[in-house]
Amino acid sequence: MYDIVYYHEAESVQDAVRALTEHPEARVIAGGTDVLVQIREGRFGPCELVSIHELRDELWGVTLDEDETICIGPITWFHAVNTDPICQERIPVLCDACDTPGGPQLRVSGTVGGNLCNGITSADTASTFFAFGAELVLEGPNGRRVVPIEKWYAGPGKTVREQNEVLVQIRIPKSHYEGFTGEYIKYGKRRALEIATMGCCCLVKLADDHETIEDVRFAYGVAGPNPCRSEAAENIARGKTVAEAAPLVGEAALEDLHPRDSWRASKDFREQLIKEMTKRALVEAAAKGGSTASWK
Amino acid sequence: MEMRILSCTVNGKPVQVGYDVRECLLDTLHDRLGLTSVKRGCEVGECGACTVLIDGVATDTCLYLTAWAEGKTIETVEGLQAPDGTLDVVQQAFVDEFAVQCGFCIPGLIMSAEEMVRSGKTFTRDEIRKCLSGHLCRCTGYQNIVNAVEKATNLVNGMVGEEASGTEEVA
Amino acid sequence: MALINPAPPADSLAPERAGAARFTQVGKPVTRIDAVDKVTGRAKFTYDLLPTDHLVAKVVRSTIASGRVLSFDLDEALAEPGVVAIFTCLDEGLPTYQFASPGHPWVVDPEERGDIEDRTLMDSRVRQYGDTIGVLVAEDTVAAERALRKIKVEYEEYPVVFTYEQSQDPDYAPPIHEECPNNVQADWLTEVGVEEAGYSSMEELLHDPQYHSGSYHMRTPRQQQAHIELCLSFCYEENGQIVCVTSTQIPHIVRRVIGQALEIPWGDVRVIKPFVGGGFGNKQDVLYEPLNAWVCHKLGGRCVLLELTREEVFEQTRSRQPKDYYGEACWDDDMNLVARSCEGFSNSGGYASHGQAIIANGLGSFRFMYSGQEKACRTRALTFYSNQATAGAMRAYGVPEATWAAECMVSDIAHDMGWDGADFRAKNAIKLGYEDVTWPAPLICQSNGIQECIERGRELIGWDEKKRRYANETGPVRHGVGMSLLCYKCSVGGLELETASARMTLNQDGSVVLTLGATEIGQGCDTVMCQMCAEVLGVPVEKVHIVSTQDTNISPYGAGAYASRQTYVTGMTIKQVGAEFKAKILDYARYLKPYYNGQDLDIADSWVVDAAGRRVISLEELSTIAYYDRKRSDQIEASGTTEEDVNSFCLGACFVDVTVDIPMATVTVNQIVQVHDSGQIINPKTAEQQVHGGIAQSLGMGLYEELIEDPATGKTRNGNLLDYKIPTTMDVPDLTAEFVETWDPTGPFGNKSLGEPPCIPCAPAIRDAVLDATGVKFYEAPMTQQRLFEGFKAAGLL
Amino acid sequence: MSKFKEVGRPLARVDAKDKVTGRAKYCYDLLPQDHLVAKMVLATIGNGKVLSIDTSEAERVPGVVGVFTCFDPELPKTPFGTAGHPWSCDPGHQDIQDRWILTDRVRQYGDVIAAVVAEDTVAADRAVRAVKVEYEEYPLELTRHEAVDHPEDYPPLHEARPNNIIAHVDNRTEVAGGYDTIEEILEDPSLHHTHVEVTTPRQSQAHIELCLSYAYAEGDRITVVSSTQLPHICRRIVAQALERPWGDIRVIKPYIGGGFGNKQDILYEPLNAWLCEKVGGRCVLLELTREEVFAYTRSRQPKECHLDAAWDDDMNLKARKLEGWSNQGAYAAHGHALMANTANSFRQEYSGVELAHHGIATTFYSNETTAGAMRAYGVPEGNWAAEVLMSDIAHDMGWDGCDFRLKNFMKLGYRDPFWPGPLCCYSRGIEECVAKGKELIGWDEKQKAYKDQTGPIRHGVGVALFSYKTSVAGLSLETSNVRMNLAQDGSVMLQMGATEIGQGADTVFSQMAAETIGIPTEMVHIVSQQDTDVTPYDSGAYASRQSYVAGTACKKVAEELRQEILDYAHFLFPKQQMPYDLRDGVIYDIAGNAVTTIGEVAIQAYYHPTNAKQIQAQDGINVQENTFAMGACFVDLTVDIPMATVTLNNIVEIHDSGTVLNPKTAEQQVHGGIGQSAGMALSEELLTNPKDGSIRNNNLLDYKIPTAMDLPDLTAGFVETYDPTGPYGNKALGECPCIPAAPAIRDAILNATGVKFYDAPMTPQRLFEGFKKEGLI
Repeated sequence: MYDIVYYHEAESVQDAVRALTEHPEARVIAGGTDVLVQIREGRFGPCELVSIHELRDELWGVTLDEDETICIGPITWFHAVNTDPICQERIPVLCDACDTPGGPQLRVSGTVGGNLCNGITSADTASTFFAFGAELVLEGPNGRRVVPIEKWYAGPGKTVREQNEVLVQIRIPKSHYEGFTGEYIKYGKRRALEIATMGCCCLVKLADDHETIEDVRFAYGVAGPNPCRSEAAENIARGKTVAEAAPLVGEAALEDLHPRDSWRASKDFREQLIKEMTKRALVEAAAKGGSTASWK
Repeated sequence: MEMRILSCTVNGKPVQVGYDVRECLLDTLHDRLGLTSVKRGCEVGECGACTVLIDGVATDTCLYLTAWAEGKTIETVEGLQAPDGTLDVVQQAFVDEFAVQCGFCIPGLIMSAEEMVRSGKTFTRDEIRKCLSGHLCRCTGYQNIVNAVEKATNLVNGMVGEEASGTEEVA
Repeated sequence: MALINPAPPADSLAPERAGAARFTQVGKPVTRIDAVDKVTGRAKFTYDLLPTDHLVAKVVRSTIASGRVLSFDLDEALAEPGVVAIFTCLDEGLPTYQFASPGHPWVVDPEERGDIEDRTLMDSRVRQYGDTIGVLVAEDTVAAERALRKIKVEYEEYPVVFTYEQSQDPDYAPPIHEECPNNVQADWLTEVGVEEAGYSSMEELLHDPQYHSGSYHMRTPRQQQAHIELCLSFCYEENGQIVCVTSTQIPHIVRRVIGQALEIPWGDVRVIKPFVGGGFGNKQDVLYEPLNAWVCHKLGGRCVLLELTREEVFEQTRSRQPKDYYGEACWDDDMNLVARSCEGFSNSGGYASHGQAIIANGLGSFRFMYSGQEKACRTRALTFYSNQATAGAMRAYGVPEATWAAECMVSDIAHDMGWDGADFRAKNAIKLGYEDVTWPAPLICQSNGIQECIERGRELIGWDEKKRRYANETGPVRHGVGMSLLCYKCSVGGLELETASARMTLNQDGSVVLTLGATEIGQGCDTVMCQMCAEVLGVPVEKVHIVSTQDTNISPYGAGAYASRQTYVTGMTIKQVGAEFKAKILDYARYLKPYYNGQDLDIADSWVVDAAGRRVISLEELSTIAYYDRKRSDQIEASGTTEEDVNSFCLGACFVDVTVDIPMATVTVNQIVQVHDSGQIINPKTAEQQVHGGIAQSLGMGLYEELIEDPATGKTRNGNLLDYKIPTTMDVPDLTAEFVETWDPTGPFGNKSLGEPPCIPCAPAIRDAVLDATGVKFYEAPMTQQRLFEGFKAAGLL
Repeated sequence: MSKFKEVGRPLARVDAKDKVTGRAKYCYDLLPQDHLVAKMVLATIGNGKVLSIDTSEAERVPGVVGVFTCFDPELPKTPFGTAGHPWSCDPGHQDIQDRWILTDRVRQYGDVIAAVVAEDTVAADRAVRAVKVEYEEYPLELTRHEAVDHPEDYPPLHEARPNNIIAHVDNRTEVAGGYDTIEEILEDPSLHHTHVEVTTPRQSQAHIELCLSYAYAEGDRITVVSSTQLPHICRRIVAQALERPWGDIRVIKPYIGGGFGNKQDILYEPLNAWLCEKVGGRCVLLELTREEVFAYTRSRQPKECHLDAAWDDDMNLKARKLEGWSNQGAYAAHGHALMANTANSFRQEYSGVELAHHGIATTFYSNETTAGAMRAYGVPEGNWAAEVLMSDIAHDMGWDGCDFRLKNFMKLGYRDPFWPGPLCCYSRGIEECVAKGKELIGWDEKQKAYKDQTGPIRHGVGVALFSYKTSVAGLSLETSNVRMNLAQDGSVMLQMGATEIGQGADTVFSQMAAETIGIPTEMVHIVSQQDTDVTPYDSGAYASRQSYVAGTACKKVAEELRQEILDYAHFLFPKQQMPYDLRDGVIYDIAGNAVTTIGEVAIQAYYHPTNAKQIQAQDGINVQENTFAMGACFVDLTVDIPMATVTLNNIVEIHDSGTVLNPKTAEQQVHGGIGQSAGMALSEELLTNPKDGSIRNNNLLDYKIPTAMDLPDLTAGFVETYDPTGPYGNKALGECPCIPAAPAIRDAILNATGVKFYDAPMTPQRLFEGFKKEGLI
């Protein structure tokens, strides 16, 4: 049993915001795969919960705005995003990222919104959302506000979301994805039930020759306290062909990224992974855009 | 913490059961409904031993608050046998393929396999391994478990590449 | 409680008796080993072990008493939400094996089989009201009850056979069982001593003008065991077996009968018997376990509970057979009974169950008990089928009824002749050395304390003083004292197979695990078995741990709890297996201490001692080494089966003091004293428990208890605890139980039986006291207010 | 083998149906609804002393029934040992008794200093957090050097062993070949030499069922229902810990969800029983969390071995030396027995031609968490050492790994020089195992195909052999008792003291009994659950002993029962000619005519009017001889050098376990063992935090056991020799499969990359470092 002293099953987002405001200690729970684990660890002591688990009408599913912005409901399961036709057609790399957390059962409990709200650097979808420059819509007592993902994180496990705010939508504008192909590589010590030792997402837009890089984004998880991009790598790659860029991007990325030693992996090992994964992610992403370059 | 009443369908029968709001579905199914096949192995969604079908989807019940089960349809291995006692195709395959050793992870694995069989899809061995990758087993090296699930899915949905033969057998 | 010194063959017993004094464990008022668990609620009964996830089964019952099921309409019932399945007697492929339900050891030779195999799981031929015509399984009891009510049945009805006369009229109704055209299960005539007495016939003797004579008609009721735990079982499949957990007195027999009824190998059945909330013979019958096991199997081994309601327990399990007795007797002027005759008619209802065995058993005691001076005796035992509810075994197995008959006669004679009832009974009571000539194997009175029982009871109740005081009372409220004797065999040894098995295992700490086929059903069996085991082994009783639950996969074979047989028969097994076990221990002691090779060793107070009583090695040290010795590691264990064909009689006398309010037709029992000769008493406190409980049951039979059926429909009228009156705390006075400890040479520890006898004599003693108080003779038990009123009215007292 | 009818049948497991229907009941499934829960208060320092415990706040938590501390006056004072070994009445041979139910001397992080009993887990957890503890801290002694050069000014972990050394054993074989000392050989310039240092990890058994038990009083006795491999030993140790007569304790073992040696130790059953006593016999559940199971039960001892070897040009090992250290942690548990097994197996496996051997083995206490038994009991570590050595030599000399290993492998008739009783190689199918394995993996083709690879992605094949003794016969007590009852239908109720822990024991015992009695296995009903009140004595499931030792007992009792049956048959039908025979449930006379059936005999015996008896047999045996199982593992894998990852493509493992009792259940054992060995090779390792001695990765996410995606298809094969000492020619199998895969993987990585790894597991971090060092990255 979980040490829960207050539990409210919200009937609407507004109802949730109200309950959160009335209970300043209360936490939002959606899929439960993070919050319940933390409660069990006794991290919050006796805990107050406001559940948005059942708010499917308001917070579930993927839709396309008239301006073709992709709108993802935050309580949508990883698995549901992975199998969603809109995502599969327009942002398949996010589907790949959503196919990596935990195991199949976790992917039908864990939600993409939770993956962002937990503020964890190793969150599998975070780096991909980061690469896409997702916009996060929060609703609070004073209405809604939109936070670009670059401004979302506030240190390890922290975000700018207020206690009584609920993430109600994840938006990816057309310009952020149109013409890009992508690759997400999760590096783990085994092939399932794993948290990333290193995660790297590359989005690339190729010129008509299918080799010249018009635009590129590299985003990483576990390369720092929060998910982040490497502009150095992006800058060095832009304008070059994939084959030219491939050997260079890894080293370049290290200019921006400063992984630390930990018992999970050493600094130099992480740097090796960044180098190798940056290169491979670029080549694989480009391959989906028609490039024939190889990383070998 | 106060008690509440859960109304849902368990193994085909409508159930109303009182529960403590602090409970997860694992507690309620095992301790209150006596469905002892729902096993506790980690409590944090890592081992898969507590997997049941919720509205047809294989889910870890240790990370699933009982409150969320309101109105849902839940299935455990206790509900798989036919009234005349015939084992379900997956259960039979697990017996025939010697997939069972200590047996503690088996009910959860069977429910995941059940979802696969009902999907009507066909599966390669690698796909099977991925579908089962949310279950840890320490006895079998997964070899015979993969064999059993392959046998059951092939039996019902046909081999990879074949036309699926439908899911009547398990419907 | 002085030891009695009976006449020869007693002398041969002298050394043994001396042995009695040396008992250290037997005879001690050891606290019941199950007491703590029972006061803390930890003791688990059948329902306490039921898995939460289970289905419930309900029996589909006929709503007529006799006829045939033509068709079922199940559509509505099956449509009821929560219904899992309905099976009926018209289904194809039902097991057809006809089985017998009573708890008797199996007899392999069909020729020798006494029990009538007249049942199947379900039958379209309805033989009693509520007969099993189907079984329904549902998710819960409400769904089951709803669906039950929606089952429609079409019958062909036959006239209800209620009385013996109806059963004998071929034009009245078709036979209840084809195999038994005249509806008579058995009709045995037993006559002894007529020729020896020099008469050509019993009639001649009974009507010899030199004697006084009389004739009598007595009736005894359909009494119900009314144990507080209902009849229930649940079944599930495990490891390829059908497991049946049931509240029964006879787990090994239940296993056999399930195997037979389902036509499967007996080894495929596993029966587990937890603590039992009373049985009193009702659970010496295999009731619904086979049906339960069968539906479980039909549902693929899912756990199915079959629990009867209280009403079903009253109406659809077992009860004492209602009986009619026609007695005749002649006696002389010197208080000698010369001859007696008794014809008994027993109504066993729709099925035989224990059938003839019960009335035959009772009439045996009729003969033994007053054989003291008697020249000749004749008994006729007849058991017939009717459409009444099926009767079966109840505590003391026919003897309370026959004793009622015998005592009514003795009581009348003493009263009419103006003799002292105690003197008269004492003079005619069974004598030491009495041998019953009708018994297949020797059935001899090996020890006899009846005279001492009578003396002691007389004294305790203040017989002589009260007789004087209550003489010539007049007025509406009068007092009386009365008495009755009892005589009961110690088992069925000599008549049927008497076998028991035991296993003893030595623990590392020198304590012993005792596993038996004998069952604890509340009578205290586990406690006295531990005492006997401790006695044989020379360890304190605390060092014996008994396994109370029987599990036929594990427990040694034993027929179970009935016939007051367990301390007598299983006791002997414990004695023999114990001796073998002890020998193995001493043998290991000699291995450890070779110095003692060839010397006598013994065990005393958990120590191995030499002939001089000097301590050699403690049992604890010995057993620890035995487990872990590198050269000769040995978990010391002994087990075995013994067989008994000897038998003996336990005896006793009951005295009561009553007040009768004639105008109000009520009897108040003021005091009851009951003194037993059960040989050596294994545990005086648990023995006392048995006597107390038995008295109350007999008191109930004497005054209140009787199941009543509607002659037209065969439906029971009072099948609940309100209308069926068992005594409450306010209906039972303070009870005095005492023992006269003889030494019986056939008993393992000089003991005889005790479980059932206490429920025999109280009812007739009350009858005797009412006669003493009012001069009115009652012949029909129970003496309800209605009957008392009618009796007093007929006698002109009202 | 054809000579058997029931033994060798690929019979479905007797427990399979119950386990797929969810009917099989495990410990928690039997728990009475009305129970209390216990939670342990664990020390949050790694070394020191509890000065005081303030429970006042904890006791005020609603729902708390009691808080009991290491200062409780009623706490039993007698120290007890926890190892699942048979008791020895000789104090000299008893396991070290160095534990208490609760302790104020903290020897490891998580030592149990108090316990809470409450109405539910939430209340219990709250109370545990509310307990305030004051410590005096001592410096941590985690590593060998810290522990062995123990600072004088602090008390040692255990007063009895001031230098923290649990045991130090130095074994030198006699020296052959004209040398005087092994040193001469190891320094002989005419030979090749090497010195390597290898380590093996603290591997966790990681059974899926947690460690749990519950206890309640029955009468004046305490019943403990526990998920244990050895109920009878559990009973003994609970009694010793509670200072009660052993008979006062009753232990019941239901189905268990894996043990792998962790449940060959008595864990918290004594605490559980004591707490039950403290609350007046009410039912108390003590279920560990997964984190507690990882950190505070048992694990493989981390071991370090320094190896020297000398060999000639003709593939002959001349001498080997092993100096090994085992970090046992805070309490002795199985103590030196494991390290001894490591050194012994290292010696035994390649004893074939070497002239001398020197083994030095040390087990020491430290403040690390207590280690204990894990499947194969020290041998995977010794095998890692032995095979790493063989692998390096073969690679450096350019020899075929199989040829080199076979030439030096233990010979038929080998007898271990140090084993008190006969421990001999009575049967030997290693050549056949290697031949079969080479063929199945495609050894020769792949050796060619994988030559001279370049580039980031490379492939390799590897091999490792192993040998494993059967049971502990000859060293310590091997006894087992069995009971059989004949039911009225002629079926047999079989009661083994030996336990089913998932390995399939119940199934093969049923087959053995059927084989010897002469009935089909379907007529044997085994009682799976052990209950020390009714179950014959047996020490339980460990040392791959049961099919060998309990199997011998089963055979003996089956013979006795068979004789009882035939005697009774002759009593019933005396006319026909003796001796009678029993086959397929039918009794035949000497002329081969059917006399009667076992069912007829059984029912007559039960109800015979003059000679009624329940035919049964119960007996025990002592086994004194011991033999070796052996086998070979072959691995094909792919290495991604820049990403420092290994992908297993194919694993083939061939065993000589003598007669295979049930080919299908045997196969199950091999599959599972390979999975565990692969885990030890690549990912499994409990990591101790040097700051406080706590375990860093105490959960199934951070402790990496293989998932279905991490293992390839596995091939198990058997070479059936007939061992003269096995009841049916069978030898050990249960533990063997988790021995050779790890070194075979190591050998394959060497084959693929030319890089030698000495530390298991070969995690990506270690692979990275290795490749970097060799300039591949």
